[in-house]
Amino acid sequence: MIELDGASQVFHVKGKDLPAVSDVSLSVGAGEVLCLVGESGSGKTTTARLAAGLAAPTSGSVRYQGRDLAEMTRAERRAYRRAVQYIHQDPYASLNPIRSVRSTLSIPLRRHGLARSGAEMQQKVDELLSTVDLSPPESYREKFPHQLSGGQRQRVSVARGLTLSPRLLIADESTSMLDVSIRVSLLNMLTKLRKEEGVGFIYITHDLALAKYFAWEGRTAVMYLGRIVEAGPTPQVINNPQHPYTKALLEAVPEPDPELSRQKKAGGGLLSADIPSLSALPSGCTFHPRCPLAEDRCREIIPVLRTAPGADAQEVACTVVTDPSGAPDGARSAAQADGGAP
Amino acid sequence: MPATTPPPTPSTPLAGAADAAAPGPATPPSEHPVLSAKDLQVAYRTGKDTRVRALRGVSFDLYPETSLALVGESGCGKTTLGLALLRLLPTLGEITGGSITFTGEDGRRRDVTTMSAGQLRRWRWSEAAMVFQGAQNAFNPVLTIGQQMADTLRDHAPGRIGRREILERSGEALRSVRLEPRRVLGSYPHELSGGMKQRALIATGLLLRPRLLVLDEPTTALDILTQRTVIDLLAELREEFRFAMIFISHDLALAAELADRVVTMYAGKVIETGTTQDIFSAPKHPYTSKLINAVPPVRGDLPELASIPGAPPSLATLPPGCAFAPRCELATDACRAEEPELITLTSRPGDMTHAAACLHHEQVHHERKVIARA
Amino acid sequence: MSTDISVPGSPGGPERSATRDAPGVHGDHERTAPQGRRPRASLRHRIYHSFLLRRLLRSVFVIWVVATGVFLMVRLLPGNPVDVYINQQIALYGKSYEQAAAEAQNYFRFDPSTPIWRQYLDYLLGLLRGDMGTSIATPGVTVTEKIAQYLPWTLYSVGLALLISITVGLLLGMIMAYRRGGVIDHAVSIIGSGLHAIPNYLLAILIVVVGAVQLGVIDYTRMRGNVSPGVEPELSFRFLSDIGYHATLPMLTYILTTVGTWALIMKASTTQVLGEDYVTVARARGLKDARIQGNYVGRNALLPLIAQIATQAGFIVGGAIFVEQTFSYEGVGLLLFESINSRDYPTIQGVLLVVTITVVLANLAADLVNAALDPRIRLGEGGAA
Amino acid sequence: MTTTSPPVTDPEAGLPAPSASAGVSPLRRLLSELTRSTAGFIGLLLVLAILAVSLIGPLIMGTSVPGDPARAWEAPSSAHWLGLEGGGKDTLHLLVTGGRTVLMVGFLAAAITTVIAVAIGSLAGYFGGRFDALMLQLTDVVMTIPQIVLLAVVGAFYKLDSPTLLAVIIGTLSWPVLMRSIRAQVLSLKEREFVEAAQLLDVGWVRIVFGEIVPNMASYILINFIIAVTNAIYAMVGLYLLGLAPQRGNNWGIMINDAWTKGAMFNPDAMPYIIAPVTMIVLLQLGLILLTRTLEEILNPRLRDR
Amino acid sequence: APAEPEGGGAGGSGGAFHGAWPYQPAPEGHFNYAAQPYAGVPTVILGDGPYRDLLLPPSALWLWAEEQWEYLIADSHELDAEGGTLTVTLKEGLTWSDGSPLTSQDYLTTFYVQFIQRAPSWGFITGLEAPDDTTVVISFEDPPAVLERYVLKSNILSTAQYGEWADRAKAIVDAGGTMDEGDGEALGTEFQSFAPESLVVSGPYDFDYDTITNTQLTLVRNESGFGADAVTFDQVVIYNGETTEITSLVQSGDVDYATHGFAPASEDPFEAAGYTILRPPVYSGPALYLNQDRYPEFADVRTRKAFAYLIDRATVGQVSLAESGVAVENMVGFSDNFVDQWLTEEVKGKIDPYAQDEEKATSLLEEAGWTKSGDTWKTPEGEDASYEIQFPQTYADWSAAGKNVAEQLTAFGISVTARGLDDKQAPIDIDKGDFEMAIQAWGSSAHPHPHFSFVTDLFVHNIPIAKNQGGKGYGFPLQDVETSAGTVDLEALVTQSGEGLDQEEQKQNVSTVALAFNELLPIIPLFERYGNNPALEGVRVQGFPAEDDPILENAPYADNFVILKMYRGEITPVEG
Ligand SMILES: Nc1ncnc2c1ncn2[C@@H]1O[C@H](COP(=O)(O)OP(=O)(O)OP(=O)(O)O)[C@@H](O)[C@H]1O
Ligand SMILES: Nc1ncnc2c1ncn2[C@@H]1O[C@H](COP(=O)(O)OP(=O)(O)OP(=O)(O)O)[C@@H](O)[C@H]1O
Ligand SMILES: [Mg+2]
Ligand SMILES: [Mg+2]
Repeated sequence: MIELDGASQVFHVKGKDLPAVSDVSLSVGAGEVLCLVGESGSGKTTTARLAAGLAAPTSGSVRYQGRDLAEMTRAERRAYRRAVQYIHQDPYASLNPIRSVRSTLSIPLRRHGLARSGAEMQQKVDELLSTVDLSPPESYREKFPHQLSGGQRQRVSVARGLTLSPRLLIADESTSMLDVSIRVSLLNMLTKLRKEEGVGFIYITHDLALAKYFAWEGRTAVMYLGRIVEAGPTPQVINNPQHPYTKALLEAVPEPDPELSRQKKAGGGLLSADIPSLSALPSGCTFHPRCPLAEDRCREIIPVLRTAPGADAQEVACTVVTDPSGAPDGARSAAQADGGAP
Repeated sequence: MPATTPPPTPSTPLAGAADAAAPGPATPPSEHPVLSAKDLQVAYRTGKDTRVRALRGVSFDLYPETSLALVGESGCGKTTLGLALLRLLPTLGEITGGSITFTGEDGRRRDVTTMSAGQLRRWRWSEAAMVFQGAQNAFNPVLTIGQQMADTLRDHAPGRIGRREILERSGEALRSVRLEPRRVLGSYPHELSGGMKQRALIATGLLLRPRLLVLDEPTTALDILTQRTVIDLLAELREEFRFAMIFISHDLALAAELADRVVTMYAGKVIETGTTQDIFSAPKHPYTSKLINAVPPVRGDLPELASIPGAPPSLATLPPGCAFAPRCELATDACRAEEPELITLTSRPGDMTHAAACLHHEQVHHERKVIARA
Repeated sequence: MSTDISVPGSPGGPERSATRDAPGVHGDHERTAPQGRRPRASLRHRIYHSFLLRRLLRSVFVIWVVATGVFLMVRLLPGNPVDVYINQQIALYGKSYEQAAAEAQNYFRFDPSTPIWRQYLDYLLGLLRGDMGTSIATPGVTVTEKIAQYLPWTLYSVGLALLISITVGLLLGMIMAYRRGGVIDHAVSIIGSGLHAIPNYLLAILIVVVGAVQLGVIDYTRMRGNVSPGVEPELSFRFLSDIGYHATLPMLTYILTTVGTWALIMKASTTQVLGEDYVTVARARGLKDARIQGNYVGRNALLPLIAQIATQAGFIVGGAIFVEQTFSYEGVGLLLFESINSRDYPTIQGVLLVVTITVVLANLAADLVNAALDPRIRLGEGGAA
Repeated sequence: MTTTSPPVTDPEAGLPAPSASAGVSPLRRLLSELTRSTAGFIGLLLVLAILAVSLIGPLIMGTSVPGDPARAWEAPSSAHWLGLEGGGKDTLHLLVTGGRTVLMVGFLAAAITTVIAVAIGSLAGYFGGRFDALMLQLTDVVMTIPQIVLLAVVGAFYKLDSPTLLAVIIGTLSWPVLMRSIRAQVLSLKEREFVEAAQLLDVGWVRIVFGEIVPNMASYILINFIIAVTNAIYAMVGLYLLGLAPQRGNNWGIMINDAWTKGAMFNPDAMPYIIAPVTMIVLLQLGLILLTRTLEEILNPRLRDR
Repeated sequence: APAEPEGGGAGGSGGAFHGAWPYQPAPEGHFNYAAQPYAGVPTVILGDGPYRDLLLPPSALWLWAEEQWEYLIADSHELDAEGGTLTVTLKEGLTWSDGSPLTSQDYLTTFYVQFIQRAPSWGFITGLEAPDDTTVVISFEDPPAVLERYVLKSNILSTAQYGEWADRAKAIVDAGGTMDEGDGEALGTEFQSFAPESLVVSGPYDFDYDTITNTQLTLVRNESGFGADAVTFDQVVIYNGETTEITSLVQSGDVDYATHGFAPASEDPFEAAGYTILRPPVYSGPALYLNQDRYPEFADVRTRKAFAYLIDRATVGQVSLAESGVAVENMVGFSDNFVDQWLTEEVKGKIDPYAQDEEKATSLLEEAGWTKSGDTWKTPEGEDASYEIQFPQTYADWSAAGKNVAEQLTAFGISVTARGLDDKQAPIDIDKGDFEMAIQAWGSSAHPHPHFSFVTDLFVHNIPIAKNQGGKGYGFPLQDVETSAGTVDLEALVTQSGEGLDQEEQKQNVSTVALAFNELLPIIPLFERYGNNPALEGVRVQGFPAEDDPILENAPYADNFVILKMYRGEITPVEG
């Protein structure tokens, strides 16, 4: 349904180029879920914004149902607009404090002519509210955001996203500001939407545990400094991470089990806690300064996504992993290693 | 995880701190608790004569060199408790009852609630330090980190304290949290990243080598990798500096990693307390159990997660009886009639007792339904 | 998470969001923590200096625009000063028109036939040399001389009044914030609002009507003017106390009408800072009260006020036109009023320009002080927010 | 602005708006809060009273004030509570009829200022770019010339034929300050995610700016409107006082000017003629200021005591 | 605390006289007294007021009631109309404050400097001579009636100070040059910027230069000056300020005498504070000007007459100046005070006093084609009558008059709105014809001759002079004027009325113009202003003239009676 093909986004700040997203390709179909993970600053939001059409890529393309966004006609663009919606992180900022729930929901309905009469409007609003588990609708319709809890607000946000019956919802850390228990109910509600209504999802988080839970049936892509460094079906990525960065992320997740967390102490950590600045990217593999596996060649070779030797369904961008033989000019030779099993 | 090639950790303890007597072997738990809260009550004034009872009788003991995690949903009073312990409540908040007893290195016991302003001032930070929830704004934006550390040292020094000594001691503290003193000391807060600020704040907390460190959600605002760095650091520092620690978090997973002991709070009350092992493997309060069930694990099988129905009660209009009753499947009329007290389940020495405030604790069987195998 | 990561794409698309300005001053995001930083001192130096330079250039630009504006405005004003002069001569001395007109020619050396760009060029060149032309109302006296005579009095009275008012106001404000709901808080709030409600010129009138005429407690007649007759300008107690005495009424007016406002602003600002985390942390760190009140609360509470102080300076200089008039205090306000009435165009031009420069300088000073006190500003202009 | 918000579910924490009972219209709520604060109540009363006197008074007493010059400067009496002025006119009558212009100019000028400031400020803030930069430069310049000074010069040289014109000039000269703060507010509001949400819902920029963003500043605009009224009245009365504004008709500013130039203050019988209009203006200003202060306290939770 | 002002308060043995006059201190103000009082460099300190006569006494002052000169530094003068000379003889032994003697040479200096200043006297002077130290002979051509006044009232300057200027002027005069070209123009320009820091005086007082501030200055005795033995005050303190400021000083009893135009409201409190109000005539006042060029209905004499009947002049005067605003009675274009002197009983009999009469006004208007519908009048063109009246805002009395006229006309049904203008701008607008109705001056307070009143009335803001501003003023044509006495050329008549030295002939012309004025009312005089000079008798000063003292007829700005009485030694410090 939505496809990013070699999409890049370069910001210019104070005369410096910041390649926030470089050469990202991904796609999501109806009812599918793609999870983007990565630490802060890795370009997840920027990628999501490209997909949502909130920004145009500086190179590469974004396609909706096969049509490049840049070439769309007005009508197509309208259709696309309605099909892709975004749910923000902050439940306090994402609702207009001066609008009641009803007014928040009815504005897009009216604007797009989806409800003609007042009664129809009422009915639509109530439907939406029940869809997001805000029932009975009467007790929420007239509320203002400040009268709702964070979880409730986030549900209203989702309901607003649903007003135009979208095909794809992009949830950018939409649950990270919520309490654990509320987070779960919201995730469950979104899953229900996906299963029952066939809504596709791009779900963004830096918590792999959440990715695992929400996108178990979908795919997960790990981003680092604007590039996807590993992608594959979620169970594989979580249970059998290939890229050292993915491993580090996994290690970082605290385990709600004292026994597990005590055992976990082993395993490779990162060499440095801080992500490099986008304006001064390391040469070669941008991860090499922090990588426990880094070899000399990593300084020179920019790795590309390849099928991982040990896991067919996963793609990974790491020369050391995809080309363990260690040919100095590995990027080329890595191509030959295609399909090669360990 | 700690970096594989960490900068050299100081091999010597911080010099010069007043109470820097050689860190002896772990004090046996039989000693006096560092901190002992008894029936602590805190209320916030919300109107001319309306109050919110944010803490409704909280008691616990904290023994030297142990760590305790305070967990619970947002608004249950964790921060309030942390602030009350250091008597840092905002003007509208007030300790309305109970006592907080602090035992110093020398064995002197003092009631924090009755200390004078001057005593409090000297006591704070030198004996009990706190790392705040909003670490991002914990530093004065117009002073460098170095200046702020120096302020702390100066105001706690018995006499004048030299520039060299200040530099040395703050440098050491920063190195202990893996920050490069030369860079950080002269930086303004806005020039540091969130993780660096958090670490600098922890370093500041360690400056005077307090016996007690209270950390209020020290990692909530941090990126996952940074959070990991901080957590690992804390574990190390605890070994090195041997402070007692109260770790406040809504993230149970973090509690599981860092604490010897967990205290679950709900609506201003302690509803369960026990060792980390107790709480995570066999919680005896339905609330704790549900809370754990809402946390997705990253390893192993994929369990089904369930949320707790309903929302926490408003402290202004608490129902009689168990505050959790309206959200609890086990609730009976008895629960709704009277608020249950903590029931000791497993008695252990010191403060390692497992207790839960639930009439139906026997019926709580913690198990996670697996929906997908790893 | 800092909200500055999410840049709303406006309908304009990527172009604008891509060129979005520097991170907010509070950016605690990784990107403001560069890895390979240059040695601190030199970096700071550079940024600071370019900030200074940029700020100076902006001031010069504003002054140039105002100078040009003033030039054009005066040129476009109705009522030709030459006509006025001629008319006066005829009316006062019964001269013939020809006589008067010829005389006017002598006076004004003002040739309306010179092309306007030429006049403008001469004017700008003159300004650069500090030459603002010659007064029409008082031929032979240059505008510079006039302003040199009047401006110091305004700077002195307004400046000192502002200083007193700000000092007292800020102190009161801090006390109010610390003792919210206390007697001082209530009293200053009520009195401050009351005084703030009185426009300064009406307060001046009230002082004269009530204080001088009705109650007779103020010797208004003796207090008029800038100095008493026979008092030489010198650095003596006699002189200083005398000019102090004469400036009392205008200063009283300025102070009374502003001090309450300062107190209230400072109270609000302090109250806000008192709620900041770093103040709680400072208390938790067991810092001494004096240090917290000064370096932690006071300094941060003051920062947002500095720009307002500069703005106020401009406002009071504007108000001087009324107040000086009422008390016959011979400052630029009075000069301006008189020049307006006598259509003394060059002087009006000069006064407008000088007043503007004063305000520009006040703003400049405020910005520099702000930059000195607030390290966050040096990162880049924080915008107008 | 960096807000490191913790996970929150507490519906009461960090609220942007007062948490009064639901369902009541915001205006009624505002009124009830206003009347609950003493200062606000007094302010409201003062403003309403002066409005009533100035708008209804003339209807009862008539707008033209007859005078008997032979009885100039008569002392206050039971027939003429505030005595007579130099033309033998009833001072009280003049006072009652003299408010209209002041109020009209004040409110009209403030309205002009506010409309310009909000329109330009929100558009400049929302769209940024060249227009924004230009407007910033412009305000930079305009703000450095003290408004009163500029007004005095402009007022003296152009025939400010009518109070309306005066209001227009005051209004068009004083928008920059407000425009800047509106712009700043819009800059921060537009970063809020609900704006992006509205963009995603494709509701059009007009609705986004004037339907989503601007209403969020309603209270701020209201407060600034009232402040603009006080400023306009300050400027206007000042100009009247200096004799630089049209001296036709009758209003408090003209009365004060007249009283001052005629030396009314030295005549005990004439005292009401100067004190009365001064009092009216001061009370009006006081009322407006109390109103803004209270509104600020009610509407801006930051100022509320923590 | 204030430094004790050195001028005020205590006073020496001879006490101090406290007067008031607006001036500008240095650097704006200066002491270039050249060509006073008939021309001059503006902003000369005290130069435009009566106090200058204490510093640089003129030859004589005019007694308006007695119609004769009272000599100061002159001993006598003689006008030889046949020979075309005016001879002034000086008193003996006069000296300047720099020690040099005051001689006829100084007269020459003075008049040559007047040439630089284009003083009107040079329209007639053809030669200047100083046969000996005390005699000056001035030759002239076609002298106006007032040449004598020009000469005798000139403040004489010291050659030591102005000699060089005079020499340069003389060179131009001798070469037949003018001030409008070449050397003359250069000299004029140079002279404007001549701002000496002090003045060489010949009178009884000199400035105390060190104590001049923006609020007051002090004149101290010049022992060697003329009249030094006659004047009795050791000091004359002059407070600086316009009416508003001086009002407060009078109120507080700080001023003994002031000539400002005080608001009527101030009079009661002044009297309460112990002042007597002296009311010398000012011989002029405000008149209603109608733009006859723009509005045909105003060009119709019937309309103007109707207005004259309509307006209650007494009320206008009362409102504006209380007792000091006296309704004009004769409506002849000059002061009622001159009427007896200049018009015969017969002529007076022909004067229409325009006593207020609404009926007459109504019928005149209707005759002129005005119609009344309901309460409002329509112009002959059938439009609703609605005008604007402009007046100089800064003159309290005139603006009061303007507002009152507007009210009266509006009450009558002709809507008039009042508009205050800058006092410098108002006359220009009139000259340019840029007005509807206006309040401007009638009469002249500087010269007692009706000629000057007529000039103000008929020339200044009318076609002859307004043309210089490119307009027609109020647009009343002066040639071929139809009167009941036949067609006359008013412009010529007015000019002739001031020419020659034959009073009888002048009276003839004056009568003709006066009657024409009365009949045609080119402008409508409203009231005559009398001074309301507060005088504080018996506190510091005694000897102010009594109410019936004829000297009170002296115009206070021209031949001030207080100055005269100081020279006479009649106004003295209070004893004790
Ligand atoms: N409008 C912008 N202008 C300049 N730089 C930007 C802009 N938006 C994002 N960036 C930079 O691009 C990089 C990627 O940002 P992005 O917001 O996509 O990261 P993220 O993975 O979503 O991080 P987080 O987890 O913190 O939300 C960051 O370094 C950020 O500073
Ligand atoms: N200043 C205050 N005035 C009134 N009530 C307050 C104040 N501060 C906190 N409260 C209330 O006290 C209760 C406990 O708040 P507290 O901040 O201690 O919770 P918490 O457990 O730390 O929550 P979180 O996880 O969100 O930090 C909440 O209901 C809150 O609304
Ligand atoms: Mg993001
Ligand atoms: Mg908390």
